[in-house]
Amino acid sequence: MDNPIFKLEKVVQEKGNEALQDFEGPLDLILFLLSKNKIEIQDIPIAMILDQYLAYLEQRQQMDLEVASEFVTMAAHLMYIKTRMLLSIEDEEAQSEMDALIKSLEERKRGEIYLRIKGLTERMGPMSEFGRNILTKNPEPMERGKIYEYDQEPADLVLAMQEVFDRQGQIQPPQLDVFDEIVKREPYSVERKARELFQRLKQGGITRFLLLFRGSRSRSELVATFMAVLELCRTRAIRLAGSATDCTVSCSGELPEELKFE
Amino acid sequence: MDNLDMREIESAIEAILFASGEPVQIDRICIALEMDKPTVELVLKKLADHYSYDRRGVRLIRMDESYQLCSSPDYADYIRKAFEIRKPAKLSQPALEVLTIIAYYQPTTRAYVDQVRGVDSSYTVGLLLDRHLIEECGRLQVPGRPRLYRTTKAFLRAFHLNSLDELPEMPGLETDGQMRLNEDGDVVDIVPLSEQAGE
Amino acid sequence: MDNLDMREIESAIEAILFASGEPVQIDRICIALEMDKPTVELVLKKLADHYSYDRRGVRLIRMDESYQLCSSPDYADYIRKAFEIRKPAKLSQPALEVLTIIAYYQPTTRAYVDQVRGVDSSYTVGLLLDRHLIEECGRLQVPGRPRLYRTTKAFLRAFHLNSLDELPEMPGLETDGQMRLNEDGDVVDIVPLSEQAGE
Repeated sequence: MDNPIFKLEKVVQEKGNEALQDFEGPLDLILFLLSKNKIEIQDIPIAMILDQYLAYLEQRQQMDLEVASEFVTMAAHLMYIKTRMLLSIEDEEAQSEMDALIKSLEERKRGEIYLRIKGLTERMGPMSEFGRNILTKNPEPMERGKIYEYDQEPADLVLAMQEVFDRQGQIQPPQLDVFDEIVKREPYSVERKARELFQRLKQGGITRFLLLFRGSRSRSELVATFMAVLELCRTRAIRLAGSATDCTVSCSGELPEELKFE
Repeated sequence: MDNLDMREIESAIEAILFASGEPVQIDRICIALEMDKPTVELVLKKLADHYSYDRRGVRLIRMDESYQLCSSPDYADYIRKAFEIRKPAKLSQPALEVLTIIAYYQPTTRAYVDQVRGVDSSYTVGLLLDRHLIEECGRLQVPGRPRLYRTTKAFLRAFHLNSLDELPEMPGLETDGQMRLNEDGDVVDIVPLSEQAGE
Repeated sequence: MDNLDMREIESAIEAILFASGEPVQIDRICIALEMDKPTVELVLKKLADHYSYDRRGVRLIRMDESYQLCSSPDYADYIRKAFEIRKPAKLSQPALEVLTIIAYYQPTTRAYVDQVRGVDSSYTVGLLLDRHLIEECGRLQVPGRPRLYRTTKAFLRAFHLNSLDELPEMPGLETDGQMRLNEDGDVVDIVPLSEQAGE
């Protein structure tokens, strides 16, 4: 099938409010119908396109048959393909007719694109003058890329936590008692214990080292007491005397303004 | 770093752009000045206006999200004379054609360019790659895995475009019937460039 | 090239100096503009005054018979900051996990993170500290006095959050059932995160 190129202004001139359309050949009309229906060339639905094609030809008020013959031929051809396809899906002849039609349409389209591109280069050419008349400069010497910036989605946090839970085979976060050793309620902070001990020594004077631990209710309180004694000794607020088995503690100075446990 | 007044912000941005020489992403400026993008964009606009309104020796150009200082085209002849350099060659008609096809249909393959032009474009594609006007951007997922090409920041700069949206409108494109390749290399309808830019 | 007025001469010299980036001998400028040295020197002086008087982002420096534009030292800190930033990157899976645990349980210790993850996290915690995504915020008042960690402003920025209030809700983690520690290491009810962020 050839690509007829006829100027068919008269044939397909539209009247009314629709924009003037003219088609140089039947293939242009088919391409127009395809694009109007947003259909890819490969998926050409012959029945629908044929209907629209005929409807389009009918719309024309003045049909100059001589000039329109190519369009009418195409209509007949479309009808032929449609009929063959309706008769049998596996009709090879109809299929090859379709392929030929598709190929012609694609060539036609490429040709159109090339024409458009050529038209565009006439506008692009002068635009490129700008680039020929500017210069950029080299960067000043400087260190680059020492600070890291990250770009994450908030949802990444949820996914990461899910991953952790999944790995542990549990959906719930770990039970509280797992962390007892680390974050257990601590009634006596070292600092508080130190203040308490110092107060006690200031009032009661000398006492036995071991007595300091009497009444402790938890292992952590014992540890807090021991650490408080060490810290108070270091700051010379209290004094240890005697032997390993019989050790006494006495107040020997003032409580430091700030107790440091770093 | 203290708080800056408007003029100081402008100068700080000028300093950053000058020191870089190369295109600077606006995000960098935002982070460096700890300011939000709309504010920085406003100051950049002011700076660009100052350069062109006062006909300074430099110009501020935008390429998508990046900004760069360049010498003003008004004084190109004096610069060339001072450094005894020649005006860069004009793009040839084939080069312009290939570049235009890639600009409008990007990302696209050389095979597609060849199809549209009806001739082999490998030499011209190589030339445009050398001049950094186009660049590779992956491969098409079809047999042979042909390379995909797109235009570069240098392309936007050379054609004085702020973004691809500013390309001249293609005639007859109001219809959606533009031919494009999908992942299988089939011809499909065009994807609006604005959507592609968002990738 | 037409005759230039004073302001155009200044801009032309600015353009020449900009395009070079490097020191330019005054003779070159004289030749390019077809002007004598005293006049060019005068314009250079005016240009230098404009930059420093208006506290622009660039400065004009003179070395013997050469002149060069450079970025203003006033804005060196901003320039450095703008270019020391790397391109936005993605965090590794371990880093994400540690960061997530710290974000939701802050302030918390490394031992706690280790317990939740079931693996040692010391390297990752160090990495996150190095990248300023977490920071130390005191020590837990328990034996060993382990360090406490919390997330930073950089963390909020990286995850596009305005405040910790905007942390996504964590399925399987009842907000009220979250274990939190006060300064004495006591487990307390959740403190509204906004209050902490305001520190």
